[in-house]
Amino acid sequence: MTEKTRLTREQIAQRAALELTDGAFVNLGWGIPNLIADYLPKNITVYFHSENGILGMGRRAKPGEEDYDLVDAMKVPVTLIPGASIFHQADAHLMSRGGHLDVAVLGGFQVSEKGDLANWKIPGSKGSGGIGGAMDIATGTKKLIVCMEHNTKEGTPKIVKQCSYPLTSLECVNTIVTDLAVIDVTPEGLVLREVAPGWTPEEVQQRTEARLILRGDVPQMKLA
Amino acid sequence: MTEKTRLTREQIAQRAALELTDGAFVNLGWGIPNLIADYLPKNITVYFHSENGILGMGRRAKPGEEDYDLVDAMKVPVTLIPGASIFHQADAHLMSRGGHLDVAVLGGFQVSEKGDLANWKIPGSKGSGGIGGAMDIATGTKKLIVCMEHNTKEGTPKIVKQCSYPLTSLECVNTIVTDLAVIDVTPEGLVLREVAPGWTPEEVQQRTEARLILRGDVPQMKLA
Amino acid sequence: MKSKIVSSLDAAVADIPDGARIMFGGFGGAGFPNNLIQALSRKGIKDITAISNNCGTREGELGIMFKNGQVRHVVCSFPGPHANYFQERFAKGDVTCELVPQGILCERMRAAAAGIFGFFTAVGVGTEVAIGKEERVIDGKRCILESPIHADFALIKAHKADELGNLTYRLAARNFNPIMAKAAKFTIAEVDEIVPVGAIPPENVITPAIFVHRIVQAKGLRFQG
Amino acid sequence: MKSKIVSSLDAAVADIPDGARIMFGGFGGAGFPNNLIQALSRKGIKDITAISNNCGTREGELGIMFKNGQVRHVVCSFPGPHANYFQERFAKGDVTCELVPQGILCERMRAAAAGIFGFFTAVGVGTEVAIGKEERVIDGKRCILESPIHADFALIKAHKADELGNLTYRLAARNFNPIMAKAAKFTIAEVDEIVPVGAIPPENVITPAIFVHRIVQAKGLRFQG
Repeated sequence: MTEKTRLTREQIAQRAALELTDGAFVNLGWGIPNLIADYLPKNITVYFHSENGILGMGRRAKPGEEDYDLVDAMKVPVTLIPGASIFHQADAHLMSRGGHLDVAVLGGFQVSEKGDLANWKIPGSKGSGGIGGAMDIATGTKKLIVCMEHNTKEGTPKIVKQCSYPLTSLECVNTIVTDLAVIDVTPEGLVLREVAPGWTPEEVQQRTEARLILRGDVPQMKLA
Repeated sequence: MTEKTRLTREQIAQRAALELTDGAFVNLGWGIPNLIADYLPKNITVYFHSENGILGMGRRAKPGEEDYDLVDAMKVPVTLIPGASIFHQADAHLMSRGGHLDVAVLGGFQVSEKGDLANWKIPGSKGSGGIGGAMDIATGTKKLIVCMEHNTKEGTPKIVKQCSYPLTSLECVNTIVTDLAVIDVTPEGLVLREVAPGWTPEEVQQRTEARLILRGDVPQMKLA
Repeated sequence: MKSKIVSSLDAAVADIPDGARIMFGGFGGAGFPNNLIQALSRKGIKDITAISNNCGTREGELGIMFKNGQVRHVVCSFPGPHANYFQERFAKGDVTCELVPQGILCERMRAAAAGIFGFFTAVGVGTEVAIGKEERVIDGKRCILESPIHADFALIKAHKADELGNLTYRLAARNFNPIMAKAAKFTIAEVDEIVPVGAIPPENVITPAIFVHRIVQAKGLRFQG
Repeated sequence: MKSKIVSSLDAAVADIPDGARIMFGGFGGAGFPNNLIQALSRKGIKDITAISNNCGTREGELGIMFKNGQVRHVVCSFPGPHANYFQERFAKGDVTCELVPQGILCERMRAAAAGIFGFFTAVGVGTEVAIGKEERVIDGKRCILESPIHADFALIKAHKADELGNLTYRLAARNFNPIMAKAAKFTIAEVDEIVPVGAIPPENVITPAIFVHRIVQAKGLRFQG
């Protein structure tokens, strides 16, 4: 059976960008979230936080412009926007853990129906693994958005009743943006807010282990 | 009975100043300790810490030179020496509580034979009382010197078996400098290191509730 | 983006409700948000909990709030030798007071700022401060458990602000202000000067804009002790 | 006063003994004390515990220490995609590793610096990080008890130092360095430039001299990831 077209990683980022509001302080994680900065709505200003001690990160440095003392958490040379500030890593995580960041967007391996997130380790993987800043950021940020593919390459649902992967943080996710849907985590459960163009809520539910709540008509995902 | 002459407050400060070593980071409390800066040995440099966020406090400001944004913990306008630094109050107390200060010199109401200090509240006194920075400084500093009169105005010993005044910190005092003696707190008990000119160890013991240990001849207090 | 700058002191404190928990910066006459305190008192606020190192210098600093009976509870380290209005209210039982060692006061506020739900310290062990607190020996040292101090608002004094809310402080007027800015849910800064965005070098920002929610420019007001 | 400046990298690390617990600054290729690490490895140190955000970039940064088998235990948050020498040693069992969430790694070091004997946090609750740790509910939130991380030495990278040991950092090369300087018993800073005492304005000092015990000037050495 040929599947319908899903959104690209860039389109997931594009949709997630619309969740950001003017003046927000935002941390973007590895993977799809890191693409979001390119798709910000034109009429808003967002202040990007990097856990190595930057608030007000700008675009990536152009060739020849790189300063390797000014890198983001992925080691990429970046720039600063006017009004940026620099601080040490403990203050950077005081911001994340202490509830000062408005939004964080992280990648995910699994999200549970309660909003538990697993995003740092694949069971059975070799080596030491690595946690990084995700646990602090996921636990403390006011609004946590997870961007990921809706299913693994093998078709297994990543939105599950209970995470089987090693956990990052409990009951932390507010919104999930995938290549099939936008889903909100609510006290009642997972609410299907939007579906990808060409997909029905039923088709999305079939590819989701956790039960999705429908509240009236479910519109198509906005992309700009 | 007329008592022999005791040291003045200035002389207590003068003697305590000799306990400071070159390059030391030092906090001086209210009262006699605050006089010490005037009696520093000429050949050493000491970096004075103030709990409101100054390292490298210099002399008091001269008339006309006062900047009321640059005050010590007693609200007195001061100056900075070259190499001074400014930080917030939490870092100032990270220095005290975290064991970074080499020496603190505080005033005292009572010191026990175990080195417990009581210096913030007189029992039965009216009003709320006030703790200030003394508990953090007394608990964390590497070497704590207490400067005080050996006896109250009524003649009651202030160096006691057990403090009856509200405590500041337990087992924190290393050395006591009074108008009669220099005394070290050791695991064995209080060791009488020096006596004021004209006083005998026996006379000092008579004015001390805790037992003083004598180790050989007890020399006179050095004053310069 | 919505500007954080408001044009009057009265507007800056207009939405602080009766009963609020409020942190006030300042130490030793320096770094007090005196103009904001005056405005807060003027608006007739009632029943606040004040978290502050001290309790005013006669009518100055927090003194006016005690004179006018606007404070119900104080968390402080050292009321101060000239806090006569506080002491009068305290003697009458109008105001209750929790005395906290100064560094622990900073640290408990920082804990609130940093998402720390409690910490063990040796400071205060065996003293009045330890009464009612959990005690345990850690690493051979007697420790007590201290809790975070949260607040609804912080009123602070800074030197320069840019329009985003990045702040610098003058000399020892820094004191409690950066910690309170981080610890409170909503921080209002009284500043000497507002500078263009970008005028404060990023490495010299002391309080990043994320911690500052409202800014008002005011001419310095200082009370001598 | 005795100068804190030493003239060679080898002299700067000469007295660090085998088995020492050592913090290493740096994050994302910036702010690593690479020259000090090279000197430490060159002297043939053994059996150290390394506290560092990551575990090297091939031979660069901490990589050389793992290549040469000089590390026995690591406390880190993210070994990193190019920490191949660490992973080889880890697979063989030559190196043990405690993974700590990055912010908690900072906070546990800060606790050591600040005389905090333990703290409760919600970070890590219900995850592998919580295994073996005391858990309790505070203020309605599940928390675990974290302990301070102490060290004998910190090797850090700063930009400018004066002769007393006051430090500044360049941009995001600041990262872990100021926290480690505070947390370790003895801090050795590799710096780009040594300036006269008084050349760093007091308000712009990031690490006050009290936290710095030895300084060595070294030409930047950077390893690309």
